[in-house]
Amino acid sequence: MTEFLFLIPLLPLCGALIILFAGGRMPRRLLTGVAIASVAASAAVTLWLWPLAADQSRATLFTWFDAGSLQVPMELLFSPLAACMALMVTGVSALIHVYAACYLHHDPDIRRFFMLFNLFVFAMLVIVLADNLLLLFLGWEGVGFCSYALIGFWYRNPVFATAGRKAFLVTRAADVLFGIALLWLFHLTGTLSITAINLQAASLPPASVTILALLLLAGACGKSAQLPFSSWLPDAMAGPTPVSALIHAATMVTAGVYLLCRLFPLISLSPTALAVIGLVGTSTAFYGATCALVQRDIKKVLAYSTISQVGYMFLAVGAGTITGAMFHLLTHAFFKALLFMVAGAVIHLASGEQDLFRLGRLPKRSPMLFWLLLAGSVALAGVPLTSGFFSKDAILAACFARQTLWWTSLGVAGLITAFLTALYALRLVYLLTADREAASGHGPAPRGLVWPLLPLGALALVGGLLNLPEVWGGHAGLGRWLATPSGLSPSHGLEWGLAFVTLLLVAGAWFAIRNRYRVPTSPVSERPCVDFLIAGWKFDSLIRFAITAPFERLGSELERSLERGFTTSWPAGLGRLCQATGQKLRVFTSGSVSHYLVAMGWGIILLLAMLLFLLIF
Amino acid sequence: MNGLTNIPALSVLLILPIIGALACMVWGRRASVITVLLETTVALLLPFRVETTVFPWLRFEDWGWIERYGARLSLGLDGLSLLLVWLTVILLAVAVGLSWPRYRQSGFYALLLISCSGILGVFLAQDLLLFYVCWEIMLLPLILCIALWGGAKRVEAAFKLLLFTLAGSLLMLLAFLGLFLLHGRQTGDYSFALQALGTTVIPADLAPWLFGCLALAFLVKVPVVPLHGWLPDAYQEAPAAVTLLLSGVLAKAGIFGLVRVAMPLFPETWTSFLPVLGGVALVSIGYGGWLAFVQTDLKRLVAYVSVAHLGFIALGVAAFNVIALQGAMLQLFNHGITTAALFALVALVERRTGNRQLHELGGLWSRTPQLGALVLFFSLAALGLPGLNIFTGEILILLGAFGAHPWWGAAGMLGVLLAACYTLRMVQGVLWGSPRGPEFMKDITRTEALILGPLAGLVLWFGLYPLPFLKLLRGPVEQLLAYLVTTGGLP
Amino acid sequence: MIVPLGHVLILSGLLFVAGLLGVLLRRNLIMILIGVEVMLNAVGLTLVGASAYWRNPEGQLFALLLMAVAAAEVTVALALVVYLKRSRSTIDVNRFNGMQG
Amino acid sequence: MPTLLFYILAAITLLSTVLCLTRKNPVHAVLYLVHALFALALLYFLLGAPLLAAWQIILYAGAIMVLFLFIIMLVESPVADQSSRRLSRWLPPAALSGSLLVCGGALIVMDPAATAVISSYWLTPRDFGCALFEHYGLAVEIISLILLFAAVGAFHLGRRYRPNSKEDVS
Repeated sequence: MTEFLFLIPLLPLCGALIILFAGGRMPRRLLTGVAIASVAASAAVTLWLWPLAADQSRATLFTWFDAGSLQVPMELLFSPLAACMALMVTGVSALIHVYAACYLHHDPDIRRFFMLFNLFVFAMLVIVLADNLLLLFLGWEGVGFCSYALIGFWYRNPVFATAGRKAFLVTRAADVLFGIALLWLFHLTGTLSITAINLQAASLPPASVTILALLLLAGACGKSAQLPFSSWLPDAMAGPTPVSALIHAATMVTAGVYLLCRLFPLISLSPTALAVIGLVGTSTAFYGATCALVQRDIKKVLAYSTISQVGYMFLAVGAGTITGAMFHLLTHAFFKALLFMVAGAVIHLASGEQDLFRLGRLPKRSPMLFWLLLAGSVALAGVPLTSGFFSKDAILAACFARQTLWWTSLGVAGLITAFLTALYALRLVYLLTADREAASGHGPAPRGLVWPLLPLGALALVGGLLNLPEVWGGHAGLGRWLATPSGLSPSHGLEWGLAFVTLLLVAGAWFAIRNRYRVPTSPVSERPCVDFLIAGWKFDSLIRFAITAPFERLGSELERSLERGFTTSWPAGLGRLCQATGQKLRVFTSGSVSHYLVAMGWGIILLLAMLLFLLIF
Repeated sequence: MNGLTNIPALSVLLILPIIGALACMVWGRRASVITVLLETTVALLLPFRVETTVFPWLRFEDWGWIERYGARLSLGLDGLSLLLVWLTVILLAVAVGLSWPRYRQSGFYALLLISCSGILGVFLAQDLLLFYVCWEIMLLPLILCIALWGGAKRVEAAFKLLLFTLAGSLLMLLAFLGLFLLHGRQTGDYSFALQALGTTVIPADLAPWLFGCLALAFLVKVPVVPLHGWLPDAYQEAPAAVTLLLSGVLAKAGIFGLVRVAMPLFPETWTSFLPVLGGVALVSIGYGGWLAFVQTDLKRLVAYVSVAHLGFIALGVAAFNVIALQGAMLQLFNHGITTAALFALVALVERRTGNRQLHELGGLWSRTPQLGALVLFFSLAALGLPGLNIFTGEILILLGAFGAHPWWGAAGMLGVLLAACYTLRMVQGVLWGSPRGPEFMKDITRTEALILGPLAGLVLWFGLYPLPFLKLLRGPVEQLLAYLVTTGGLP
Repeated sequence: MIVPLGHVLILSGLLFVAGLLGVLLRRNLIMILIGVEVMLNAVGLTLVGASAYWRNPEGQLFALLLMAVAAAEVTVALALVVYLKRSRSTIDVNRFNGMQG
Repeated sequence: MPTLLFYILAAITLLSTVLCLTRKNPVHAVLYLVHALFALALLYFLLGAPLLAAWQIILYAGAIMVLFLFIIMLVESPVADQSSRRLSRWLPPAALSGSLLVCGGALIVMDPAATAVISSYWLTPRDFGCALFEHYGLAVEIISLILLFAAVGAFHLGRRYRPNSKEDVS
């Protein structure tokens, strides 16, 4: 039965291929039907094969590479971790596919969209299920390409295309480091199988492990938009909203976290690396939250929020709680996908207006959407008893449970970030409900844009049940199922205290936001501090100034001076030198007979003199 | 059937294009199509009935030639040369198909065919004199093609190419003659056979010079970076078919020569040469990639892309272990297919828009989506997307290079990032943005689909299931390594 | 027993130099040709003298061959003079510079 | 006696040569040259080459010089050969000839053979003919071919000049 595992990724691939080759002759409904059905079937197969996950099933299709000591089989590993992730990916994808079918109803290029969308699901599932790092890399780059092509889906606008290119290049830069880690791992262990590497990890030299873990962290940071590589995600919002929901909120950006979870046995051997991971996660979470606070574009708020929330997941990995990371990954997938799709619907209603200060009156225009927005926002804000509350608290509790200065301070920073999160989540709600002259739009939200959100709304609210801590009377189901490290278990007192603090923070945030945004306001006047935050701490300008601009300028200079000026032109220069020498030598061919005769005479004398010389000596 | 299998297929393979060229002159260019079809058939049938008595070869043919100097027409086919023969034949078909609507003179096709015969000779020759003769036959017709049918600055470009390659091949002849005389003096057996000359004891003060001559000749042809002065102009000015053959096959002849001629003849010098080759390869990757990034002419851009990719192949050769070598040898084929497709696409884009300047192109996708999809597909292959063919070779090369020298592997990885930079810049310049150029453009025609479709198929095949070809290469690669070990070149 | 060989050689040397000076200094093509004839004759004298010194007929034989070559040379050269006179209407060598590079 | 004769003839040869080369009028020059050639013919005789002497007179002084005269008449432009008096024009040839003389003289003086006194080596026409045709048959053939080519060339060059023809190598 294990061979059926291949159905999970291959079904979406088949969907993509059918759309690619036959999509041109299909009616639109059939085309979208194929796209949705292939992903839904994949989700169904995942559920059907669920029992296989308990005993770490594997399946091998064929050998991809076989060169020297390198063996790369096309091998899938269906572990509990992978099963959870696969179910989330296929499930959320299926819902977003339904949403997208409605959202892009009028787009002429729907065939390309669904081809790429299905292809993306395939590549994502390859990441999730691959047991070999090279196969994982196939999916890794595959999602990168799909993300690139979908961000630039409306390619006629060069800005969108550039955003796609930026996303690809930034993640690729991080992939270089990931790739080096991959080469190194093969060099050290002689294999690229994740299982085998994890088994051998303990025997590797500790210094190498630290560097390897940092390289892997860099790769994960690229895909997950963590700090040095975070600047592509806000730009990626240029893509259609379903793309943002699926790729840039629920699935692809969490691939980095997933990678670290898969390789946790290796990474956990290096405390230094774990500390760095925690630091990166916390600082990114704080960075994203501060930026999200002031954004005016509704999608950018969500983009920075995603950066921030994925930062929490990194913090969880650093704190050693894979369960916590996965828990937050899942709940985040639910509420962030939900929020993005609500935002898409809102934008749709306002005929494409994305400025928060020109939107409003949501409860009157579409009450259903308002309730969904509220569900997503409270989960994001971590209001107690919602899914976000439980997952975030689990992470913070794991930090505090470590009881060292480093982790405690990271935990405190996480708490501050949680306060900021509540601030911007509630700000979003208030701004969208504000009673102001909003951009006009057409009719009520189509049903196709609303009903796929209902399951997600429900999950956002009660998703916490997946891994309800024992303090709250749960059984930590997710943790048991995954059987992964959950870090040090916190004391009950710590958990209660944390819940209390969170409650206080959320309440405080609510008061603050209510005071500020209860009456419709205009955007804050242009202040340098706000500008700085809106521009994402001006990282883009910094990178342009320090890296890309010098790269381009030096390249042009190289082309102009070295390449055109020397490397490709010296043969011509040689020719010119010969010509010039010839010009100089022309003088000697005067054409006058007497000159030649004189020259001849001197020649004779020279010969005679030589003869004389030889005779004398 | 038995009579049929006894046909000396390799000799037929070499003679056929020459007969075809003559037929072109008599019956016009149609003869070239028939020749290409016949040639393809013979090439595809090559691996069948593969038992030979001569050890490492799948096939071996030997005819007398100039007995007085011990030169023979000996041809040997093994896994590596089989792959390259296939590549040559495929690209010849692509070149002819691509030129068909553009060039009507039968002379053009005749020259292409003659050059093809030379190329095949280079890949098959087991006799150095034959190798040298084929080397010249391979080049001169293409130079003529550039000079006669090239772009605006064609004569200058052709001259430059002529000077560079002539200098290279004369150095090569010098090295061959030196070896011939040395070997003759030592053993009294004056012979040009590659196998015999490999046993020559070369004085330590002479070996670096002879090897240097040979290596220079091959590296100019590849070319690696300090020696690439001829490349941008030649590629830019040449007709698409010629560019395609130059970058797709002739460049491979350089690498092939390094591995199959220079290495066996000078095993001891070879090992001390490898670090140099590695350095040069890394410079090629970086420099080629960087310059590709700033090019404005589409064809020139692809030319520099080719330099960068060839740098990867050279890196694989420099690492010289099983994985890297298998990757490099496979990459010879992969790069040939991809770069040929890219040059062909550049030609198709230019025929439609009448333009090759990146800043004057754009929005091609909205006018000709199928052509756009092909451009995107092959660009992704060039970018090294896993699952497509270039990645297959690149990752093997990098894994091997990291095993040899970790820094090489790490630096090579940076080249992969560069590849993304220049490829995406090209894709954006050509495909995205608002449409420009003529209002009406024809999308891919049936002939063009017939040319590019199989290439796309090969890209996928080599990306996803390269196993049969890796197995094909394993024998030759292991033999190369074993040779180097037994001759004392490698510890 | 007539003269030392050296004197014969000195005589021919003087004749040769005189001819050479004529060739170098005159501008009239015919005068230059005359100078060449003088030089040729100087060489002839050397050959005959050497023949006497070595008691060997070959010197004289070569003097004969020299005469024949001189005849051929004069034939062509004079034809050229006529040709040049017709085409350029001058035989002043300084006016001929068609070979100037 | 023959010794004295040698010096007298040598003096005559030198004198008439110098006179020949310094004449402005080519006709005069040719006549002086004929004079010199006669003297040279006598010198040949003195050194034991009667046949050569005869040919010198018949061929050189006779045929060739007549050819010169014809051509001079034909060209009929006794160029006023204004040999310039400037030193710069005279200096290089003078230096040339001077060095030539010095070199040649030195060679002659240093050669011990130069002091050896020679007597005439009498070669009868019969001996001459035997020597020539026994060993130098090929050379005679080659020389005759050269003469033939010269004749053909002269004939070609001497054709009537047509201003519009392409033969005008200007």
